[in-house]
Amino acid sequence: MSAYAIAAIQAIGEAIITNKENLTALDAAIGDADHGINMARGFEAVMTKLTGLEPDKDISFVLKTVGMTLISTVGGASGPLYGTAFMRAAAASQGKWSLDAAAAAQMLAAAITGIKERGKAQRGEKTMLDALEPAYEAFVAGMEEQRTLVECLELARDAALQGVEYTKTIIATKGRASYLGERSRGHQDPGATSAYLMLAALADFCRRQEG
Amino acid sequence: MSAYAIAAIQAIGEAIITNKENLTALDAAIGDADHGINMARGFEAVMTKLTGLEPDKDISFVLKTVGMTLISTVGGASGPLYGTAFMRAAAASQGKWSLDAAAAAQMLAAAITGIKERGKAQRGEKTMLDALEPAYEAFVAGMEEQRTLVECLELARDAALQGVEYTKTIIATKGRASYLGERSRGHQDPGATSAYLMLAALADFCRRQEG
Amino acid sequence: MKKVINKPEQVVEEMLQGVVAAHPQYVKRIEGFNVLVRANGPTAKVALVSGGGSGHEPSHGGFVGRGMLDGAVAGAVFTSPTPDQVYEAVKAVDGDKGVLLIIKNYTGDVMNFEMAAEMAEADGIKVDKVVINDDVAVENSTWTTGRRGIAGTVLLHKIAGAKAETGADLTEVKRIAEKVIANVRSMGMALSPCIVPAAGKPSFTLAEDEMEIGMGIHGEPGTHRENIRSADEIASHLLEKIFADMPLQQGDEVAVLVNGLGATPLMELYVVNRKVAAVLNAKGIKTAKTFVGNYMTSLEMAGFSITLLKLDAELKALLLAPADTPAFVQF
Amino acid sequence: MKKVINKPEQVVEEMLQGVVAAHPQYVKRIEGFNVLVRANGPTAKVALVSGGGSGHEPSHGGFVGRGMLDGAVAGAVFTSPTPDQVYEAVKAVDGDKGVLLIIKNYTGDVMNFEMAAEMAEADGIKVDKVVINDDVAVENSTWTTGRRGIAGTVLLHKIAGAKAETGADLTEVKRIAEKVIANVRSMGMALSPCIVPAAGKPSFTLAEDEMEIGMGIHGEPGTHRENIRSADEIASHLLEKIFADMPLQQGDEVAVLVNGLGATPLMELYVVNRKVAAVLNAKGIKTAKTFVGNYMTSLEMAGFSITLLKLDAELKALLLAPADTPAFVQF
Ligand SMILES: Nc1ncnc2c1ncn2[C@@H]1O[C@H](COP(=O)(O)OP(=O)(O)O)[C@@H](O)[C@H]1O
Ligand SMILES: Nc1ncnc2c1ncn2[C@@H]1O[C@H](COP(=O)(O)OP(=O)(O)O)[C@@H](O)[C@H]1O
Ligand SMILES: [Mg+2]
Ligand SMILES: [Mg+2]
Ligand SMILES: [Mg+2]
Ligand SMILES: [Mg+2]
Repeated sequence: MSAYAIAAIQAIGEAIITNKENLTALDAAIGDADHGINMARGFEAVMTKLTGLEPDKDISFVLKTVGMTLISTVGGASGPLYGTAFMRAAAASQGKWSLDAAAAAQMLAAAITGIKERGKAQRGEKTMLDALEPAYEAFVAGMEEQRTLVECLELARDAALQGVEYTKTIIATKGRASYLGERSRGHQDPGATSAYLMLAALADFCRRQEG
Repeated sequence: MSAYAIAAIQAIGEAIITNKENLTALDAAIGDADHGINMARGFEAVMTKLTGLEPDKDISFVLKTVGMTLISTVGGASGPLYGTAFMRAAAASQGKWSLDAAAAAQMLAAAITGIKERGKAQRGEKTMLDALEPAYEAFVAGMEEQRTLVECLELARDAALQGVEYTKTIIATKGRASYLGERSRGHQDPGATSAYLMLAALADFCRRQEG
Repeated sequence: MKKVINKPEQVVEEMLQGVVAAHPQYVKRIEGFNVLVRANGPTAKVALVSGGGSGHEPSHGGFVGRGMLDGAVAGAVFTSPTPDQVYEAVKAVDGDKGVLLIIKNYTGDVMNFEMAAEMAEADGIKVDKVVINDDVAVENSTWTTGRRGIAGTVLLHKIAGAKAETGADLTEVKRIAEKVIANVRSMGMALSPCIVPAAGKPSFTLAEDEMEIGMGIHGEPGTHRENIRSADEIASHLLEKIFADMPLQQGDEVAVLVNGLGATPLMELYVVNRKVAAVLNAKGIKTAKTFVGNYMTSLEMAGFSITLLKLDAELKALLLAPADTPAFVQF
Repeated sequence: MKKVINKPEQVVEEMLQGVVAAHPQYVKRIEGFNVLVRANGPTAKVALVSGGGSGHEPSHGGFVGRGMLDGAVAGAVFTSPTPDQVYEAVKAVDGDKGVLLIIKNYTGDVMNFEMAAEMAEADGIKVDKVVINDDVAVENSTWTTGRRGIAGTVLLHKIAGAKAETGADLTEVKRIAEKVIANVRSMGMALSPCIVPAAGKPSFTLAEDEMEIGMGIHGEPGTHRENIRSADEIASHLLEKIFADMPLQQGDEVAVLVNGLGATPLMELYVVNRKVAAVLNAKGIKTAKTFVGNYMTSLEMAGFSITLLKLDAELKALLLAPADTPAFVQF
């Protein structure tokens, strides 16, 4: 049933909304000061949408709802990117009512592919991909070591955080921060940060569910 | 010859130009922050005009030049008013090459009448008239006591200063400050101040010439 | 002082050069004077001359053209132009049917324009004048100087200009202008001051949470200060002041001008207009035409004014007539 | 935050209501969407849809009307609109001859508009797109995102709009649009930041003596900061950057747009235009038409941009063709 998935998304949404000003401040430094506002607007809409959702839906349905809502409420660059990511994760989880590490890895891979197709960016261009790709690799590495889903998520989260740190050292060649050239160096990418926050919220949520 | 008159006007001009910011600040409080700028622009033009003047002109000619120059360079309310004042003083001094107290009194009276006709204001409305009318009365009173021209001018100057002080106590009912109503009280009138400055410069100039 | 200028003393001169360079099809300059006249003038009709201090752009030079003004005189920033300048304008635009001076009601403007009129009349030119005083912030009864002329002047230019274009004589054009003046009311507010280039600093300051109600367009203080309120509350307050002075009945028809003072984004002016439209609708007052934008500015002051012009059939037709000027084009 | 608004979250909604209330003869709103379309649309011609984040007013809603756009989509302030909004606009304006999307080159705008195009194409609507990237501040070769689209977009709307009005087909309108894009260059500067209502504070600060060169229209930092220089020096510098990217020869003909970012007085824009005209004259470059004013703003940012569009006979005729929209009227 979808209650678990909905609760997970709610945890993610809360993390984003809590960090609204923080994300906006990061975007002010190298972008146009709206990333937190955009993402918070999107997740507020998501929370409202999920509240009304029938509990008899699979994970895929929940994620598709999230993706469509983000696409139609976030706008900017992050809206289509995160929206596409959730839509692809939805497609990769059709008929699933619970998740194991393998399924989660597939979904994450699908999401990342979606972002790359939509945004035509690569790792190393100072975007959300610099958090997400290392996170995926860490997740898979954990899986190969037979770790639990929660452990894999925590490894992914830690790798994402390192990715966020890494974005401070490089210059942007995609997105609005690319206009800054050299001046973008030294600043942390807002989209990488929101990606990390989502993974961290998800890992925390799953850990709490376990404990 | 006109050298004396020209020098007197130059003394007046210097006083105005020196007080440009001061007069503008007074106008900022209850008007539109341009009185010093207007008057300084006018007297800079006057100084340039007078430099080129033939020395074989009477006082009237000098004053007419001043009046016309002020009219065509000052603008605002003070331009037509002071311009008219000098034009009327010029008319009252035709053929004069030097001044005595009686002639000066006539010129001052003519100037004040000109201001009143042009601006349709009365004493007590928080304008230059609140400096000029008391000055004229003090001048005439001095004359009746057989004072010298310089002494009369000094009496006039002191009365003008009192008049300036008086403008702080009343509300404006003419000019731009009248829009302020009650809020104009407590502020010193810029036009009354420039009128005082001119009289003071003239008195000082004449005193210096004597000494 | 953050301004894109060269020298403060040169700003009016250079602005005029920039206007002529931008709009040669509309305006030309009278050599040696701060006067813009129609590129194809004078025309064989009553000519309209307005002007005032600079810093209110596009007023008034931006309204020189077919269906509006024939000449505009630019004084120093916020300082009324001198009589000799106005006189040149009158001479240049006179097409033998006479010249109407449109004067905003400020002591300086009235005196300087009147002196110019005297000079032109001495040359045998037929000159008449109207003085517009649409600002209800300043109460007419109390202050003998009377109200100021502010943004309503633009609607006056439009309607008197359209009338002149019909070939009406000076008396008729003046009658229409007086009718506009009798039926137009404005009131404004400011959020922040502006800086006169030659002064180099703002003529007043407002705290971060303050606004000035009844602000003039020259940085003259308004009627009072208060804490910033919502756009709807401010708009309602300004409208109430206007209604108090010019009662409007259900079924009356008006033109609306929501005028930006310079630094207020169009976005905010439209938010204001939403409320203006709602209030007028609720009262059953019809709106024939709405203008939203920077028409009578005060350099980079933040703030706006609302103008209502009560229309009859005659005024409405003239308001809706075509105009073609740098800053006001209407089919 | 000194703004004449009600609630930050409501500002786009209320602005749109204010626009429709002001200009019912020009635009109507698609119920439930932040989309303005022509009051009398759809028309039997290729339809043009543009849009982007709000805060650039009068762009783009102010350019909906005869001879320019058919629809404009308003995103949140400085945030590109979502695909569903653009999709609604496309559906509403399509008159069976297809729809051209005019997209400013920002990652978000491009992605959202492309997603909308996919949705509309799935409905069988003929959709094509052009992406304008006129800002020479951002060097195309170095940054893979490419240049931004800024004020040149307005000239694109004008010319593509005029072409569509001739009854040309989608391929032809797109060809003209691409020609404009190939020949238009802009560069801007800022003196002061602006405040996004929802953020409540400026996204950057500039010292009292600083300016930002190559500023974007969303408060994105520019290429560098330096001390404020004179209007002439700034104008020359921006022009040099444009010439470096688009060499112009003696005898070439251009259109000029001196665009205010919001809080810069028209007076200053004209002072800038004086220098622009002088530089072009000195180079023997002809100016077919000059526009000076606030066309593509950045809320209450102080600053301006200069746009040059190199014309041939075809572009010139379309540029000079009539247009009738809330913010751009031309006989
Ligand atoms: N092409 C891209 N691919 C992946 N992520 C991107 C791309 N462009 C931008 N981003 C991400 O989007 C973030 C900015 O999102 P946001 O501020 O919401 O949108 P906008 O830049 O339109 O204002 C950046 O920090 C970056 O991580
Ligand atoms: N009607 C009037 N009669 C006499 N003096 C006046 C009148 N109106 C204004 N003034 C004087 O003019 C001064 C303001 O001059 P100025 O600032 O140069 O003109 P403006 O008010 O047009 O900006 C006032 O301080 C006042 O003394
Ligand atoms: Mg952003
Ligand atoms: Mg003054
Ligand atoms: Mg003045
Ligand atoms: Mg954005």
